[in-house]
Amino acid sequence: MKNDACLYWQALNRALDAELAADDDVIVLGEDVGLYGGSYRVTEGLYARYGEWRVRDTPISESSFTGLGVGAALVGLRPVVEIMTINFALLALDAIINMAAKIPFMSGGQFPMPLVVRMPGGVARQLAAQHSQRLEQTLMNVPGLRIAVPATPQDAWWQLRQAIRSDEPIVVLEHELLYFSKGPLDEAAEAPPMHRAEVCRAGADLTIVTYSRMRELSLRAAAQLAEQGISAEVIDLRSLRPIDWETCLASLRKTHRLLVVEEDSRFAGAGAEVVATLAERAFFTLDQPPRRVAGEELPIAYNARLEAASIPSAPSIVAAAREICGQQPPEEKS
Amino acid sequence: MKNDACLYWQALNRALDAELAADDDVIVLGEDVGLYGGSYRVTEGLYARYGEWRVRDTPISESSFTGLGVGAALVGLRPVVEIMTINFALLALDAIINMAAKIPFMSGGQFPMPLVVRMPGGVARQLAAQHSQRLEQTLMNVPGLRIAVPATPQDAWWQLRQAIRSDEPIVVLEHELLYFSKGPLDEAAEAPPMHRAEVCRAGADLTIVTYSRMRELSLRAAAQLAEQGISAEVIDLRSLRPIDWETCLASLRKTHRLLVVEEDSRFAGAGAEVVATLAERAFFTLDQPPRRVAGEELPIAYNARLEAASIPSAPSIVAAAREICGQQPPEEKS
Amino acid sequence: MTELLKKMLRDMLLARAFEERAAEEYAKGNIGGFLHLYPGEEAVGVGVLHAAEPADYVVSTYREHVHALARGLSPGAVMAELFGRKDGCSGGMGGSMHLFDRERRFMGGYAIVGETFPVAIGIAYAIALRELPEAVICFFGDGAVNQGTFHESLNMAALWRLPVLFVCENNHYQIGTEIHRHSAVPEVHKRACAYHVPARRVDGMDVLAVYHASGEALAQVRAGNGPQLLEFETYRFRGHSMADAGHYRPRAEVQAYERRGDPIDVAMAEAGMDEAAAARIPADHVGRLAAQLGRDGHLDEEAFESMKAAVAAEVEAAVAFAENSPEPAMEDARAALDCNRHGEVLL
Amino acid sequence: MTELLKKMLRDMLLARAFEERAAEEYAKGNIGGFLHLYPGEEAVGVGVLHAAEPADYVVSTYREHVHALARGLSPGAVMAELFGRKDGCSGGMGGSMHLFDRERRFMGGYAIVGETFPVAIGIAYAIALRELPEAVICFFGDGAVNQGTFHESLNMAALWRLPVLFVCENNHYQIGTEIHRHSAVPEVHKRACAYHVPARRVDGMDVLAVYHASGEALAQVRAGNGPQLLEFETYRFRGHSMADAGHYRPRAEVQAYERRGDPIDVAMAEAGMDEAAAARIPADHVGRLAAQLGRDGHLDEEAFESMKAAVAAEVEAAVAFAENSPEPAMEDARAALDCNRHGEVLL
Ligand SMILES: Cc1ncc(C[n+]2csc(CCOP(=O)(O)OP(=O)(O)O)c2C)c(N)n1
Ligand SMILES: Cc1ncc(C[n+]2csc(CCOP(=O)(O)OP(=O)(O)O)c2C)c(N)n1
Ligand SMILES: [Mg+2]
Ligand SMILES: [Mg+2]
Repeated sequence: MKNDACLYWQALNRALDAELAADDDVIVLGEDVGLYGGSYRVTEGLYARYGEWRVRDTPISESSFTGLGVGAALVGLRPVVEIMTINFALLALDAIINMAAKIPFMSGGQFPMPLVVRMPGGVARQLAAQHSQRLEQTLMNVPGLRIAVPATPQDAWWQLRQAIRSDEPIVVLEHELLYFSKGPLDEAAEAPPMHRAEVCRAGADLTIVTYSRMRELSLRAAAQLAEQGISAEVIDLRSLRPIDWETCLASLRKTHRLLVVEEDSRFAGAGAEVVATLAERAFFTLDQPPRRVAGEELPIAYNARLEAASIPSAPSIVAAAREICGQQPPEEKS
Repeated sequence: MKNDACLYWQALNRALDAELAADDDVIVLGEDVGLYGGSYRVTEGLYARYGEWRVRDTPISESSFTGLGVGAALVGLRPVVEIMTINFALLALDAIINMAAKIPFMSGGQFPMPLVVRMPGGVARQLAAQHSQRLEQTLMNVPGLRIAVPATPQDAWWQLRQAIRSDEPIVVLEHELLYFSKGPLDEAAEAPPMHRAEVCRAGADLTIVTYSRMRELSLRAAAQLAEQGISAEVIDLRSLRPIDWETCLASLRKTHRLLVVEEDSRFAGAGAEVVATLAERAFFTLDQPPRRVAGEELPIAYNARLEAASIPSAPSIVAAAREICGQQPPEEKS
Repeated sequence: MTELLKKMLRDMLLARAFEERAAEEYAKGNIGGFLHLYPGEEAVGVGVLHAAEPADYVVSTYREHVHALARGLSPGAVMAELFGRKDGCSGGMGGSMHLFDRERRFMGGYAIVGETFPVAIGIAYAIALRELPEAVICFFGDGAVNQGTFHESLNMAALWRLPVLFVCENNHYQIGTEIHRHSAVPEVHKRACAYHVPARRVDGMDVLAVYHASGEALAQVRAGNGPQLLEFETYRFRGHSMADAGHYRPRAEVQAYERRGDPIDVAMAEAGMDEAAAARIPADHVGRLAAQLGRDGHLDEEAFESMKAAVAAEVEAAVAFAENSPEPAMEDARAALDCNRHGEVLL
Repeated sequence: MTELLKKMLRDMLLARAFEERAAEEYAKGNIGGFLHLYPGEEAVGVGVLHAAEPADYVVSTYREHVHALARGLSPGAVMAELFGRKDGCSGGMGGSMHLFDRERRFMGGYAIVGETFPVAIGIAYAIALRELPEAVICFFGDGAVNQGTFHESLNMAALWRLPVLFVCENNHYQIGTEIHRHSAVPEVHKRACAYHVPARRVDGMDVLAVYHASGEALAQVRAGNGPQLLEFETYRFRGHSMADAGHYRPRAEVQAYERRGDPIDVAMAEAGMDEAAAARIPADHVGRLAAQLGRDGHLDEEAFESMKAAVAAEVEAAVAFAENSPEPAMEDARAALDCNRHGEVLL
């Protein structure tokens, strides 16, 4: 198994399998996670292996089956709830925000909440406005939740296993376009702390802070920038609550320039917090105004070109980076 | 009626009354808005005046009666949905985010959406974690929505009427502790644009940007700061989407210092967007790092002292302002 | 009646041809996103919507192409929407799951299961308030019944006697989950007892039965007698969407539905095509047609062939229309978002 | 049985005294937030929870003080929680609406109407998976029935035969909205037909009837025969919460319920206090007690008086305990939030 190349969905599948095998209290539930094997194959094979009580197909009742996970976690099960896509999480937010995140606190610290809520999300392929939700900022503002955003098979493997083993409620945001991306997987490697950001490319001229699918695009942009003589450091946050500020600050002390790349709409998106805290804490370190490359202030259109134009691309990241580094006059108006 | 002093809830009540009288398409619905007269009296008297079809008491079905408002708006009614408190809006977010905000867009611009969703919220008096929700950042990230946050009777009167007359979906966030606050109301005064921020106190040394109930606390803090020789300008945003950046930027060009005061938790709260955009756009104007005074990273405890300690107070605003102005060494760690 | 039957048969043939073509265009990459097709269920949409008046409203799901066509949207406008083009019925913004046509009171396809219920009761609330003799037709699947909004909305509809016809397309599956595995009471119409909503089950493979049941129910609804629910038993011949091969369905089950009859065959039998003529029609997607035909023959072979040809030409033209329609631009997207701002300049 | 009856009568007296005292302390400002009291409904909570085993779980609402007391939480721990103190059963973090006690399997008061359903089926899922002979008791009001989670959760409970006893406290009001104005089918137990969940209506003012019905239902539930629903008809004598004067209720209606009998009177009659003794007991909050008493007299005047005195002393002690308990500090709040971090240091 060591250093297998593997797909992102397979890494998640192996993580679930490993935890289901290791602990009888782990259960998986959601729409079509069982017999059908999961809409993105993540739960493939598990129903046959563990049976319907541990891998449970649910009706279309997001609010209640997520709440079911909360109730089960209160008595020590370790439910992994799959919300088929994050778009349906709007129906389940009471269970996540008002129950899972608050019960341990409201009870004065009496109850465990070993709940994991997994959800595929992001802008994928022409799924249109109702199916292109990005809700990270909604969850980020909730004390009591932790949010993992794995971008590689290796991180998917580590972070999902860590999440299942934690007694705190953890949301795992997976990106629909990453499921069939490939990367190395070393199952035996020692896991970094779940919330440690990763410097996935070292650089000296500017710091690109990003997460999830935008890691890939940012790395692509950094490669192009290198050809143009700009050395970009790329940081994959891997966790959106908490955020590993130290890794970001250390990078800014080298580069003095900050570019945040996020897929959601800029206004009050996840990047707002990144820019705000780093502007507060690295104000005198920064040479240039911080900047965001983000989604447009539009719902996502079905039309493929408009969809693509509504989210960041490697060229838009490159352009913003060049401007920050003074290679082109700023033209943004916002 | 001119320049009556009036309570915040009364201003809202008069606004509803005026619009119900002016337009037969306006309806009001929600739990106990009718016979009972509204839990905060905002709909008092309307049921008797307009009858049950225009002022409709609903079952406890937030998801569906908010969605009912969406459907009714599609065919030209102008529903004002009251969600008894914002805490229950977690059950209605699909209707607000995935329906109201997106249908006009998804339909290619065919349908009106003259929907108003009013909700009381914020930290009030020992209502505990599940009833002390602040969801502004969740709604701010939704293109297609507008958000009004009136802080005075006059603004409540103007903004609610403007919202009802608009064909766009508008969320009106009211603060539970403001309902019984008093202020002048001039019903005949010309209304400012709904989204214009208000400079509610002029000053030269720092700019305090705030909204809703924190306006009152910020003004109190500004008065105390004045006694200590610090001249604070206070801006009440009045709208959280869009935000009136010009008013903020103009102020920063005078003061060169920014303090954002918000009631929600700091991490990824509404203030993150304010700090981020102003750091981007006024980077070279600022003399000092921007700063937030915000709620603690905790659910709200029932205990009264902990509750009070979890949100900003006039003294905590004063302390932060003094630090920014160099009157005390910064001690924040975050 | 004969004319109506012919019209319904024609619409079902169009529906089938449109959907099969959409599948081809999807395979070619001209259509993206999720694509949920309707073959097997044509009798429901066509039967219900022929019983509807122009003043009635229709609220639909993501499996709604045929609802839109039966409601009178042009195949070109629907195909162009699937292609994401500017002349699509939603300007290319909505796609397959979000067809809208305000003029025809086609109030949208909704992609979040369960949304159709509150939208429908909202429109119905407006009708009731205005005291109009109109109805709202609300489509949903067997899986949607387990969403909270079903329950909440039926309660409000019944409580306030709102003019809604709730139409369940019970194709026995919620994607890969069979109805006995998602519903404690798999007879959907029985759920309505919890709200005193009159409800019954009807054969959804028989377009005439669908038509009559809908007509009766809609008359009651428009008369102000409150909501009704109809459960149409049907079956989808394809997978849930283009991404689904449908392996979870036992072969024997699929065969049983095939034996029961393709709804188009049933419609043709009802239209009274004679056996000899029927026998000469090639057994293409229309299936085991010949065996089912009999009786006196209001529709002869020639007429049927020309009907098929017309339908094929219509689909062809729809594709050509879609191909020739321009792509929407970013300004179109912004205009769609801001369509209700009426020139107001925000900050 | 006599001992049980006395115990239930005592718990009802305690419940009444506790709640009336809570109202006083609220008026004095020692209790804040929303305060929802239980007078009038005591027979339900006390009857149901005396039928429960220690291994059963209880999931409750914001009107749950008496559920907590009947479950065995000490009046001191509950009162201290209402005072927001450190020795409160939720450490002062939860308050009146969020009482928790893990040891007694009191799984919380939930303040968002409808949350109790999914929490209950989740616990029941764990019981079923582990094949334990335990049940979950899920309390909810008549208004909660219209929340989507009721429907979603009953379906799942029935589908998977989960061990839940759904207990409706039908006091006929959702704050100011009477049941006929919020529910198309006001007989709550009839809603269960949509999920084939066995259900019936029981007089919720009669503690013995409540006890027997609950005992029978719980035995079925624990035996693995799936969920059951009981609707207890009851009435709250006070407003919805301390903020509500209850003006929306017609005087005649309130009187009718008073005539039907205070549940405490009924319990005393059942406990067999004799008429003469009863007549000498002052008509305080216990109401028209004397008239209802008769029969043979297992409980005499003296015993009753000492029961009342004991209960009053218990409430007094609870208040003293609460007053003497310290306020929690900010570190306590952080510790509560991080109780499941187990020393892991985040960034
Ligand atoms: C709230 C929500 N949950 C899940 C989905 C994913 N999903 C799309 S269609 C579908 C099955 C719906 O089944 P049914 O209602 O029977 O309609 P059918 O597709 O059979 O016509 C599911 C689970 C969704 N779109 N919305
Ligand atoms: C989702 C939600 N909506 C609204 C409220 C406000 N609210 C609190 S109690 C209540 C009435 C509940 O009535 P019922 O279920 O009959 O219980 P009762 O209070 O009568 O015991 C309402 C509307 C809430 N807490 N949660
Ligand atoms: Mg189906
Ligand atoms: Mg009630």
